[in-house]
Amino acid sequence: MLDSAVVATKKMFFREAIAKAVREEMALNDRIMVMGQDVGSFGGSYREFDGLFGEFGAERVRDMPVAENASIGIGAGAAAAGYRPLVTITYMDFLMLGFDPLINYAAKLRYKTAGGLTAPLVVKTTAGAQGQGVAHSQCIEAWLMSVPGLTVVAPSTPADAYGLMKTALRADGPVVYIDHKRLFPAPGEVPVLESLVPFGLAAVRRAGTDVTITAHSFMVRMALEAAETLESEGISCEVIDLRSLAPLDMPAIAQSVARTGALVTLEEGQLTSGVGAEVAARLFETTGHRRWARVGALPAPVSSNPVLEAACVPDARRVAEAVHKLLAR
Amino acid sequence: MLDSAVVATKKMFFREAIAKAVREEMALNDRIMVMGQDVGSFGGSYREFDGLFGEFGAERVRDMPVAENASIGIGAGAAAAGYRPLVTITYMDFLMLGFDPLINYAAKLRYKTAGGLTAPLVVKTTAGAQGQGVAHSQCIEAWLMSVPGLTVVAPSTPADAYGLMKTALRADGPVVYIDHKRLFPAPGEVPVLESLVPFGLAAVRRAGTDVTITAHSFMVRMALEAAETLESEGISCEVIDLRSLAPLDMPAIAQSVARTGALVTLEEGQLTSGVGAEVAARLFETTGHRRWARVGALPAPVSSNPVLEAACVPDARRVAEAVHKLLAR
Amino acid sequence: MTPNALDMLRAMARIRAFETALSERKDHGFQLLSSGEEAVAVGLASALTERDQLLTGGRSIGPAIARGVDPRAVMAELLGKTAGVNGGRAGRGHLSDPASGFFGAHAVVGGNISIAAGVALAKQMDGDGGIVAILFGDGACGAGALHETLNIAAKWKLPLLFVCNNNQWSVSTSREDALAPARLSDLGKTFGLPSRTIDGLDVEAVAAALGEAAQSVRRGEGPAFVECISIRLRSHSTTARETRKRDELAELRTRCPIRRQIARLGLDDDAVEALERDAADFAAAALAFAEASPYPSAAEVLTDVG
Amino acid sequence: MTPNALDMLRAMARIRAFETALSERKDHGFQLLSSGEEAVAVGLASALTERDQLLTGGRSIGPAIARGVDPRAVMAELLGKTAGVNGGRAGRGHLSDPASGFFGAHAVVGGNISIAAGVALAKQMDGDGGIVAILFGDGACGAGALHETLNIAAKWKLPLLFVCNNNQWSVSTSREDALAPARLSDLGKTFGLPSRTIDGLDVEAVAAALGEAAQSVRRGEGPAFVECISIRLRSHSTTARETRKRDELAELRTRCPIRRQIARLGLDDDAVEALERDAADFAAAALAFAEASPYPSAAEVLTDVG
Ligand SMILES: Cc1ncc(C[n+]2csc(CCOP(=O)(O)OP(=O)(O)O)c2C)c(N)n1
Ligand SMILES: Cc1ncc(C[n+]2csc(CCOP(=O)(O)OP(=O)(O)O)c2C)c(N)n1
Ligand SMILES: [Mg+2]
Ligand SMILES: [Mg+2]
Repeated sequence: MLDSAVVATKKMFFREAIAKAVREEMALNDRIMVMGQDVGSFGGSYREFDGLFGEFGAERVRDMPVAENASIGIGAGAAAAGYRPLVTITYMDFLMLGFDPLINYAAKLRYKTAGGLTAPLVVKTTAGAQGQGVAHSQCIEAWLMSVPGLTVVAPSTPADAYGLMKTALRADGPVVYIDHKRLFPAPGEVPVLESLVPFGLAAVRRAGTDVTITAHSFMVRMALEAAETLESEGISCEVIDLRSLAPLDMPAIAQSVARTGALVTLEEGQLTSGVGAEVAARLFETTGHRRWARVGALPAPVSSNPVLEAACVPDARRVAEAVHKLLAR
Repeated sequence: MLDSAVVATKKMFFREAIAKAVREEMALNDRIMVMGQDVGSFGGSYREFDGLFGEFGAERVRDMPVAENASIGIGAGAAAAGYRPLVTITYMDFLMLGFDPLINYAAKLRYKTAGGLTAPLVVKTTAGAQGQGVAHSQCIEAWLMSVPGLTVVAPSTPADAYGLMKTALRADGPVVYIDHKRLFPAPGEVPVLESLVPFGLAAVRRAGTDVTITAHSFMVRMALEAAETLESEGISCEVIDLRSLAPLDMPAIAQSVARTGALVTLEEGQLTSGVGAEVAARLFETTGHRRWARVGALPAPVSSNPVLEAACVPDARRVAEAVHKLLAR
Repeated sequence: MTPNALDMLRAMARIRAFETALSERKDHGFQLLSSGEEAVAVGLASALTERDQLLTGGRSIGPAIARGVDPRAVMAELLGKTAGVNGGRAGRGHLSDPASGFFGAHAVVGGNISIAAGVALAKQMDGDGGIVAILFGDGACGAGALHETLNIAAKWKLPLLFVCNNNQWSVSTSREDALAPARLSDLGKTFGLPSRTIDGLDVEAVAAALGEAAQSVRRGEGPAFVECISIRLRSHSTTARETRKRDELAELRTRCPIRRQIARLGLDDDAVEALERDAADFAAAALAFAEASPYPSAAEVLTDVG
Repeated sequence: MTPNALDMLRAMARIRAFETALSERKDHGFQLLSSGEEAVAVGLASALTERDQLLTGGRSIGPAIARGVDPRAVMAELLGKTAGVNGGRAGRGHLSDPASGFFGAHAVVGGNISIAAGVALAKQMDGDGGIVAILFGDGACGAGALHETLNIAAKWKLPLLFVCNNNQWSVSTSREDALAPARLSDLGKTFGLPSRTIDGLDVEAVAAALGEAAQSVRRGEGPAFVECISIRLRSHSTTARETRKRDELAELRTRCPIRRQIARLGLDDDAVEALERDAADFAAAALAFAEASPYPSAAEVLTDVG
């Protein structure tokens, strides 16, 4: 696992880690191209493609009009025909506009052609709440997890942003790569030399003995914050960063819960038919039942209103509360 | 509950029950209109609107072009402005094309206007596999269940098709009404006099003592078939038809499982973050853990190939197997 | 001087002052302002009556105020306060006040176009003589929702006025780079709509052209399409990077629709000062009102969901 | 007589016979046939070279065969057999054979248009001189995906030939009821594409017009748009209710593109008989091949998922 290897690292921002991965892969493979709104000279909404336009030119780094459906469709078609497009969709809410080509075409292509065609497409999008309101804040990764043929990853650190993007750009089929508005300003250590994070491998971010907390993306930070607080109260939390949602690393979760005997699943999106429900269901299918609590958004849209937004999405306090309640059972 | 009331009934097909509900409601409320592909003189893909065009005219029964996004958007706008459009989307797979207006606008409207505007829109669509292939067979109702502000219903009998459609056409906010390709040829007894099936109420289709099977839509029939077989082997199944997926009738499920002590959740769609995962999660949150197994599609697209389709989606045999296994634990 | 030429100037100046006051606060996260586009909002508002409804994309502050939504309630909304026109929960990009003829903004680019057609369908069935105007940007012209809606609106002869505020940019992407049609109004023409492209910096021209188009819509002749070519004087949002050069921006400022109208009306310094004072007061009053209003309580989070 | 006029007639007759043979079997659920539309498929195929790729909507049997996909593998595919061109899992509306220049059908109306543009982008970047043709119906012209793709294809000058097979119906909805543009080729014109509307019942005219359009695309002049007006002689699908009157259908049959080409070429009875025999043999061979092939095994259900 990345975290345990000894590698030279450099501190960089999430966005820089993404750019580094894309830059390296584009240099290695001239069939990779970046397509999306304002990815060209602007460098992406969060500067996550900074410099690529200058380095690789307008052929391989393409600004697109506001046309999410065709953007993903064109990406899927180019992928099926031998290229490796990275299509960006600014916010995950707008990904819905491209669900048809992504889900009805790209995710089914290998199956319906009996392996004859594949669509090595990466769709990068940004999830989560940060004052952007009801139609720019949603986390719908649980829907994507359920689509056969789709890979779904959601890094929480610059190192994983880097390593998972590199793996995505070498993958065989469509990958949805989800970052988060609140992660872009976060710095972290990123391997200097080329290094990949494989799909389907979770990472233990903090070792603990009393309860296992699973999370992905920005919520990993909330879990770690909660773990910090709880430690001072004598509760030891193990925090698992799922990183890859499809496939899920069930062995890692099972090993942890086997030790702690209690599971809190944490996600920023809706609990209903969410990531946590699936993690728990799969775990209990193999291990039998364990104590479990889930934490996620309240069942309401996420307003841009600072009070209502904060009330809706989970924070460290709610995670800590859930842990308390669960361990008191 | 409908099933226990003594009401005069008449045998009719699923499609006739839908038409009856829409006809009655259109006669009562001149703000209801039907909009969708081939709903006019054609009477709907499954004749589920037969006769309405003749009775109510082209103003209130409108053929639309192949434009799922605008069809739902126009429905949502007209709903917000005081009408009650019933928009049909032929297959649920194409509903994705209208997710933006449905989920990003209609489902959020009441919230973002602090109750000032609502969108009393009904979107009727058809789920499920019947030889139509990878992009015409999906069951994505679990995604919809997770959207705050959306009501989701999926009847399995003509009587419920009738009663739930009537309730939907009187509801305050957006409702997704899901029927199923394989249910249209099914006849059933439907109340002659006006009668509504409220949202959020499940129905016990078969009483039993050993295991509770929850299902919705066409899968209720598979559950009942399995129950029949199992009875001959001395296993008594209680079959609960969820009918309403959002809201879910958790008390009914809890009561049943309290008696049987075992739960099989059955759905035609993907298991991952599915309906069953949610039913179980909510149940166990209040009752503590019970024996549980889930049955759903295998994690693959649904081919139109008869062998592969049958292998992918659940049938009575797989339900019975799951019950056997569960009770053997 | 047309009768309301001065009123329109005053309305533009008020929008400018309102947005400037707003932009100086930081507690709203960010905002999409409309400096350079005031003539479109004000000209469009002049073409609408009480019975009509206006819907817009996310860049909605100017249009809402021009339409007559209480500026105090708009400011409160944008700052997330309970006195906001939607209790502070819609916020930037989503405010609405149908009672004032502003059916609402919707921040999904292109997403409000079909909604507006639905409102127009309701108007048509109501038969009350009202029409609906939908204001969207050049960026939205790349979206399939426009095509689907144009087609249906044309077939159904909906009372819908398509107004494209072509400020020539979608964030950092120029209209030229994004869109192939020679004129964006050609998109309407294809579907048989009366379609024009006009100077969106000339408030009187906008008022005249949209007034005429609104009349044809009101007469039941079906939808019409007007492209107003305008400029965006500020960056995409108050937190977005500006991508244009200084001299380009300086040139743009010489074309400011407010300065242009002042010049046309030949206002003297006193009159300009009075105009600016009125605008500043307008903004200050809105800000004071908004500041006095509390935030909602967290307990509200689950109210009015479904 | 143009050099391949007789070949094109033979190709049309073969498609007709193939689909007729298929329609007489019931074990495929249902099929979307193309009687009346053979001239579009065959004329289009004549405009394409080995390096090109063709993509279509769900009504794809005729185009696939015209393009040169092995008819036996097509039949096997449609009957769900392992010898099918996709092992029997694509089936109706999804078959594909890129090696034969048929990149694939996709049964979501409008859904293959942007995919085709992606394939065209790949061709453009490959620079191998190949082009892509996308065949879609009048119904697909209501979909936003067409608009989004036209715009991007025009801006990027993609080597993409848009071919609208306007058979004047989308299931039971007529082109007139569904679509506002005077000609569907106007949709291409708006984006600056060379755009024409032609008689889609005249195989030689189709071949000529699409040949010319394909040439301009091949020369790197960007996409082109050709609307072919055709007829659908059968109901929407083999199980769909026919909504047109008997006499309307009788009139349509007099315009059959195959009969027309026979008349134009002045074939005598013997030649017609030979034509029909060839077509029947073609269909029978395909059917025999398909029948001999087994269904896949259920164990295959989880292979090639992702
Ligand atoms: C569907 C969708 N895609 C992308 C965005 C991100 N976005 C917000 S505003 C904007 C620019 C739109 O340009 P235009 O329509 O010209 O409006 P303007 O900002 O110029 O007023 C974009 C791309 C969005 N809100 N919705
Ligand atoms: C997005 C979508 N909506 C609806 C359908 C159902 N449908 C299948 S074929 C068809 C007719 C399309 O008409 P047209 O594009 O003219 O093709 P034709 O059937 O005439 O060949 C429709 C509506 C679909 N497959 N996809
Ligand atoms: Mg713009
Ligand atoms: Mg057609």
